[in-house]
Amino acid sequence: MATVKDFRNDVRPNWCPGCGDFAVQASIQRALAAMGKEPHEVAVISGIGCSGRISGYINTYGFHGVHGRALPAAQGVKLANRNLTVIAAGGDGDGFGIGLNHFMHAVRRNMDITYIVMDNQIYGLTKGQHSPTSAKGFTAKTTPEGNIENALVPSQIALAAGIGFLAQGFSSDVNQLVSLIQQAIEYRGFALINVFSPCVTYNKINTYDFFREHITNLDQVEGYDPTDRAQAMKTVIETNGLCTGLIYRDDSRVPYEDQIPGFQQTPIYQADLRLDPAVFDTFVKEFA
Amino acid sequence: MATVKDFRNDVRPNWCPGCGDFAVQASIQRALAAMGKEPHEVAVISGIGCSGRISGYINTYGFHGVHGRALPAAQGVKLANRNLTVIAAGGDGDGFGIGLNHFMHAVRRNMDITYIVMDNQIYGLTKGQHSPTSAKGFTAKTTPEGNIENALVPSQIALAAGIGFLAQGFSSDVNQLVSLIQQAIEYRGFALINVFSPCVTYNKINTYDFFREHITNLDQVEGYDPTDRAQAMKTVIETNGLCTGLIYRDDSRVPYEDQIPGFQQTPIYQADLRLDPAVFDTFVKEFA
Amino acid sequence: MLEQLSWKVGGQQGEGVESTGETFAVALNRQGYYVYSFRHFSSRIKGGHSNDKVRVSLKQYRAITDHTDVLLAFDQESIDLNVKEVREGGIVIADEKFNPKAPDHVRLFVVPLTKIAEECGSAIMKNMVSLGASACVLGLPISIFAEVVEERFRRKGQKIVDQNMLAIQRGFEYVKELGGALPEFALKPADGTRRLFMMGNDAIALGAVAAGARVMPAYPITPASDVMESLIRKFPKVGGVVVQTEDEIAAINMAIGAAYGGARAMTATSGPGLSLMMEAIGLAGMTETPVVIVDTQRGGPSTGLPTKQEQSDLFAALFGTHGEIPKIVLNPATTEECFYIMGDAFNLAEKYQCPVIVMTDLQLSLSKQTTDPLDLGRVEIDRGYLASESDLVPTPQTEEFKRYKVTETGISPRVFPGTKGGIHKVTGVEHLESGRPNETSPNRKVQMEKRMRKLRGVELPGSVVRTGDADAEVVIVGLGSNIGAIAEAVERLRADGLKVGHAHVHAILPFPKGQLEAAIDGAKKVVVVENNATGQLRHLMAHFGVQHDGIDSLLKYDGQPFLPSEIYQHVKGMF
Amino acid sequence: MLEQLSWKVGGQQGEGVESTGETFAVALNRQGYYVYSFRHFSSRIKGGHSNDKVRVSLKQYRAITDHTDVLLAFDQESIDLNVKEVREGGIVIADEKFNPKAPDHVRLFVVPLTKIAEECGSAIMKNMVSLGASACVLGLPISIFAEVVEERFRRKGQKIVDQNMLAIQRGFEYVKELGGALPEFALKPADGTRRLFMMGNDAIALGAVAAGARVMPAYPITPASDVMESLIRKFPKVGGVVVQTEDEIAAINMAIGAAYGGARAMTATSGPGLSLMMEAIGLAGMTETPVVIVDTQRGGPSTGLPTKQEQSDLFAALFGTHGEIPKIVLNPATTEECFYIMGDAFNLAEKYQCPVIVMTDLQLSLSKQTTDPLDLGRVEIDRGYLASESDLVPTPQTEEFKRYKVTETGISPRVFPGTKGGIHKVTGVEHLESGRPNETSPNRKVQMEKRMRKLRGVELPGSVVRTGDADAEVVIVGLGSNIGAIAEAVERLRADGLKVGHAHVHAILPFPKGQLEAAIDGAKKVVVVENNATGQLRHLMAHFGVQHDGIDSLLKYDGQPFLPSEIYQHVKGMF
Ligand SMILES: Cc1ncc(C[n+]2csc(CCOP(=O)(O)OP(=O)(O)O)c2C)c(N)n1
Ligand SMILES: Cc1ncc(C[n+]2csc(CCOP(=O)(O)OP(=O)(O)O)c2C)c(N)n1
Ligand code: SF4
Ligand code: SF4
Ligand SMILES: [Mg+2]
Ligand SMILES: [Mg+2]
Repeated sequence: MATVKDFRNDVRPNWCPGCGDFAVQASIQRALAAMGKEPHEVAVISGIGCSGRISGYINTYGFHGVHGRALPAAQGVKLANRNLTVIAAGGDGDGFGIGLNHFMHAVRRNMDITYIVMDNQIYGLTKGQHSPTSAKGFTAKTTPEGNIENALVPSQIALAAGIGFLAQGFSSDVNQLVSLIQQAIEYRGFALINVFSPCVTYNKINTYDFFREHITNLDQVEGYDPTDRAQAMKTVIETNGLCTGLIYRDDSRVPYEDQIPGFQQTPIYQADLRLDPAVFDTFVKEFA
Repeated sequence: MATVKDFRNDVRPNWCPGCGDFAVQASIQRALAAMGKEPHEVAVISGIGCSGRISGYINTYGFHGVHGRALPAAQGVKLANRNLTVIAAGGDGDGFGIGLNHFMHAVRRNMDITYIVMDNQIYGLTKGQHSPTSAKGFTAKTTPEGNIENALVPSQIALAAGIGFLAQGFSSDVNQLVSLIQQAIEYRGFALINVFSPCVTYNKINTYDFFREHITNLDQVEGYDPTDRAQAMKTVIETNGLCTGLIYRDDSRVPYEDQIPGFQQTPIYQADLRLDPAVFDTFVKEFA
Repeated sequence: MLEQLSWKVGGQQGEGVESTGETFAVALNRQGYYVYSFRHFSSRIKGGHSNDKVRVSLKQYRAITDHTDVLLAFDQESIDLNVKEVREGGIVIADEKFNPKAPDHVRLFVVPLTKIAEECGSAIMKNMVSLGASACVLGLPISIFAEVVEERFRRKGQKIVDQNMLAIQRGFEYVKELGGALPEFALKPADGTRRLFMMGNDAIALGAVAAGARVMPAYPITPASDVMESLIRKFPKVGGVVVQTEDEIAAINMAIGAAYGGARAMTATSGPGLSLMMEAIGLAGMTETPVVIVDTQRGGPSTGLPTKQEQSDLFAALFGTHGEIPKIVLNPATTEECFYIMGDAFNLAEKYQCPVIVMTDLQLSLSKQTTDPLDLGRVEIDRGYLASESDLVPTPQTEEFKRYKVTETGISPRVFPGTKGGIHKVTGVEHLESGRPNETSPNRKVQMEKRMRKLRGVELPGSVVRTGDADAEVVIVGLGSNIGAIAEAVERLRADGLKVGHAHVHAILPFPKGQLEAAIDGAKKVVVVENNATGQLRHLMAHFGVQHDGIDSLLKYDGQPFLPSEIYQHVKGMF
Repeated sequence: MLEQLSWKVGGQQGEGVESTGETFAVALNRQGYYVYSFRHFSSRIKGGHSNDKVRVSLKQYRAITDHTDVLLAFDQESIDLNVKEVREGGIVIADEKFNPKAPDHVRLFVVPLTKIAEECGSAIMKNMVSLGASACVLGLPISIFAEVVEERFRRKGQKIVDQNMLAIQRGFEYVKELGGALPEFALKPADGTRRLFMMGNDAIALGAVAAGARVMPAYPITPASDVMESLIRKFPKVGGVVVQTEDEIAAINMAIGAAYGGARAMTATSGPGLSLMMEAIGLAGMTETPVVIVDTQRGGPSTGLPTKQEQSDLFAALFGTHGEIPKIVLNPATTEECFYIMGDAFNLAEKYQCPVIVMTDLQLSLSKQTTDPLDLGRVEIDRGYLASESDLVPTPQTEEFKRYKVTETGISPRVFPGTKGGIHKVTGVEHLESGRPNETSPNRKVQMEKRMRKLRGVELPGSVVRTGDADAEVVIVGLGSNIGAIAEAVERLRADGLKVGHAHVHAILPFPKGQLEAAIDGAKKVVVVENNATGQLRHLMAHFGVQHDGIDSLLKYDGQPFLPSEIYQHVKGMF
């Protein structure tokens, strides 16, 4: 059986020392090993950004597409091979800036994919512009006098879009993150884990300390029931999204792939592509 | 002073007889007249779809851009001329399909624009494909065996994105719609009016009767307080978005244009574009 | 007796113009005639003039004519707009209801279409009445409609079927009484051969399923939507899936993901969508992912003329993405070719591991036409260079599979996620053989050259098909659906004793320089016939070094397809 | 004594390489030297080798050299990667900390950079120590750094300023004691003329404000982001606004909206963003909306080489959108031109009412270089054909203003929303003079021809600048930042007695066919020098009918700019 080591390769991540993304990488690796996955059974599909490089740092299949389009690509991979464990990953700019529309619709579509966002409230790779999750007043290269846009709260948006599995993690709490990733992968449907993953180079506001101070860990909230959507919504409004743990989970959903008319259990990539002449004849008859 | 007639032109809309969009057109015209606007003080910026043709049918400035991009264009117009009454308009596919990301970010940005969506739960102009607001199970050209995606509920999304003015109308209730449009235009900030505007040709499910039966009119709900965000959220969840009237309004917001550092009251399009040599010298000094 | 007939039905969009034309066309196709139809419609759902022109002949033509023999008018506007093209002594059949007026050069039959229909059961059957009226004029028995009517209304019960047939009969009889059974309009009988009747989009969808396409994410757009809508109905039978995505960017990226995942994946769109796909097309090129994009061209630029004919996306298809990638662009010209080309497209995409764009134009995509039997046996599936067991890396994998191995041909082995020993990386960033990002200069050169080598010097066989006189003085170069109008013009010119050749281009990338040079070799003059304003194909010839002193353009960019006579006249003037 | 110097500093990204280079360069620029710098960096934030090469001379050069005279190394990797290019007898200054090794052909000065810095107050001042060491070798007084250090650290207090100056001094002295004050490395003194020092992106931003740009929606991307970031700081002083949009599609559509609204509006991006903007560029063309798009080219395709030099978006810029629109593409070559061209870009956009793309390349956008004084007085603002009072329609308006009036030039009057009597419609659908959608063939032809007429036959003056020998045997054609390397090669070739000319292209659309033909007329051979793999400019010449028998390409696509010597050698070999 594969161990954590099998999910490592010899690439040295080009992240800055201290970057929150290291913990995300390690958590994915640990979760996969803990679940007994084999490296070749997993594909990590990522966007562009510092965070987007993650698909190169985990010893599984990896696809590093264009900026903002990790989710469409990941959904395509899932359709071609429904047996594969598909993890989409990227940054807050990638996922909630340029890519937000794909997120909203991926939620509606509900394929069995796990989406991990490394939310550092900044554009890291392009050197420190504000992101959609940057707070009002936040100063960055593109907001020298303070951000005048309101921040987007991913957890609120995700719930409103009708998500079936919603969790948040924090790079400082790897154990929680590993557990959330495992649950998300096990969940049959679209799952978002939004991870507070500090950018130590460009974001001097949303630091590790900031999150330590401001986050409510739902694991420690007595009686929190993640199957109650109204309570979940209330929580992400009251905490302004600053909470970690499993926020919401609905096990009654049926994933998209199980609802496609005539879709087979054999993954498409293994199916015989030749068309049965009898079926072809029925198709052609329409035009005879 | 301009009357409703002044907001009409001699173009015969190419909508099907009975299309809900006629009522939306008439309501905009009535609202503008009622507010004492002059035709040249208004610009209607629309997307592509049956609904998108609306900018051609109202005697004001009109801009009919590309599919899904009415809001970016409208925001550009507003920046160039902050004195203009800017109305963005389009369909559910235009605004919540291809254009949803722009909507989410326009909400965050909060410019003083009124956005009117003619939500018919279908792609009309392309002849009847399902739209993001089509219900689960809905049959359309592209869902012959029933829609397997969950519907997006615009009111829930808008609230989650942090909107400051949210209303919904129905093509059968022109008086309410006129009043909502007036309020939205008067509101200083980004306002959405999502209008249930039946497509009589392709949508045989979400008909006038359907809405008459299923809509809760908040104007008739005793004690409904549109300034209470939590209640608003509860309402759009409980009604599954099927409510009309003013859902939410927050008058404490400051529009984007009022927060831009150094932005002038004189609209840019009227400002002198020549650069003061003294200012130029300070700019150049940085490189000396 | 007529060897061929041009028949047209006109009315308000949404009042049954299309179904009238379709019923007429299908019925005649089933008699063994060759039928070619072209719809004039606009970007709205109901209202506005619309018409459907159907050409019927004993020989195959793939173009409409400039004249009309018989015009069926549901309103006065249809007469006003179309009567000019009705030939001297031609027929106009019009509904009594609107008190029709027609100029003297035509013979007007006023028939109470609506009234008869109402008598038969419902006003909407006026189109059936008009079909009966047409049949009478053309000397056709109304029995030719029986099968089509039966198929169309079966679901609604025998009573409706009978009412419709009655309406046809009554229309027939009414015109007969008016003296409308005109021997000079009688159609020569056809041989009864049953052929197919479909539009290019139908053939593309059929070709795609036959070629093994199983994932098709797409976003609706005219005139591409039928491809998606047709696949939605077929895929459940073969385990495939269509996803109506949120936009075209999602569609192409999802298709790329699916292709990377091992499916044969495609999307279909028109100009605006193609423009939106440009970034991802570059990704497919860089990651060497085979993906097929159908671009059904329509009038541009921007939203342009969404329901009109144009061939103006050539440049965009060839040059639209930033940076440089290998790419293939195919240009089918007929419905049959639409079918077979999908197999080629997927095979080429997987052979060369690059995006393939299949370009049609609105006329080809939407014109329903008689189509030869489609032979599934001719469709081969060749998935290109897939890694064999022995190519795979021993597990546990400590190094990546060399997905971008530098080879002489530039083509590297593929392996799909899920395969043991095949783990590798894929990225749109410049990369090593393993797919790991790498920006060093030497590696960049090697990988760039590897990619570009795949298609260097390649000309796809059959990219140019040369017909007509071998020793032609004038060679007409064309592409796409113009094939029919050009072929017909060439036929007439040669009948005039002129030496004319026709070089039809079926693939523009890799550009068939050698084949085109051979095709125009020796000609005094060359004329490139295109539905666009700037002469894109002609410029491409220059771009890729095809030189000729006497080269000229014949362009049409008013939204209409070429008429054979326009080409005939132009070329005639060149002699 | 040296007339010119090539100096380089290398180390890990994020450890002050850039600021060391910048401090050195600015200090020398202020002495009156011409300075040209080029950064080697990669697409990551911290770590990975990075270097900054600075060329200092008494005469202006706009290219880096192949050799290095003095190399300053913060780690062994910097020596290993760069020492090959250090000339025989050249200098390497390295930190004692990593126990540096260097080959015999260079003179190695091991200086305890970090240790001295720590002694002065902090290890991060090692770059200051290294600057002092450099000054000693080059015979420069350390006082030349005083001003820059003062400006840079003023905010942090006098103590920090003093510590930094001390570090410089200590570095100077240490090397002096090692015997490093080498007369043969002494730089000839400059005349003290104070010029500007900036990169192309700075000049673009300055040019934009000067030209009246007031709305700039954009999305961050390397190497374009500086334009936005620079305007964000400038606009508050002139009432303009930068919006960081959600993506590039929003950026361009917002810019189009603002331009329609009457602002001078622009955006800036690089390849991937340009690809995403294709659909909206078509909208601007169809609606005749003036908008300026800056494309700072980088290595493609796809994400490609985001921090490397390339010129591979030419095709995309010219041909990327579906359908056919008039468009202008400008190609500045120097920082000064980047400044002035923004005025031209807006004037042309408003004169011809079409999108204008200003293309730079990474080398031009990011290389800081000595720049002549920029003359605001030379920047004119001409907003083109705006409707006058009398053109407006009497109110209440019962008919639309003819925004798309058919005129001889094809240019129609503009009016901005908010204007009484100017109400009209704008649409990406084909339209009438009033802007109302209309799909009829005759109108389509008229409007299409009107639009295309605007630029038909136009060649922008100065599109090609021809220098060198009038009777050149070989003419080198280039564009963008290659100007410096080509000019230098030409200088050397002519010094060898060869007849060589240089035709530099400053605008590729409308394509300057006539100017290019004139520029290469009479030459036996033509070589087109481009930073791409397919020879895009060369193909454009063929595309637009510039013919020449002896035309050839010199291509470089490894992510690096051309060196003068590469061009020199190649062209020398052509004789
Ligand atoms: C189409 C496109 N636009 C812009 C870019 C430039 N770009 C690269 S990464 C990035 C944003 C990075 O922010 P985020 O997604 O939050 O990732 P992080 O670096 O913070 O992990 C941008 C704008 C690009 N690569 N492609
Ligand atoms: C980029 C692009 N993709 C697709 C289309 C085709 N198209 C035109 S309108 C439309 C959707 C119409 O639906 P909606 O926005 O709901 O408007 P409605 O017609 O229902 O009012 C589509 C897909 C287009 N014009 N441009
Ligand atoms: S810049 Fe920020 S996000 Fe990027 S690697 Fe460094 S710390 Fe991480
Ligand atoms: S198709 Fe539907 S949305 Fe379009 S005009 Fe007709 S009724 Fe209205
Ligand atoms: Mg980020
Ligand atoms: Mg709709």
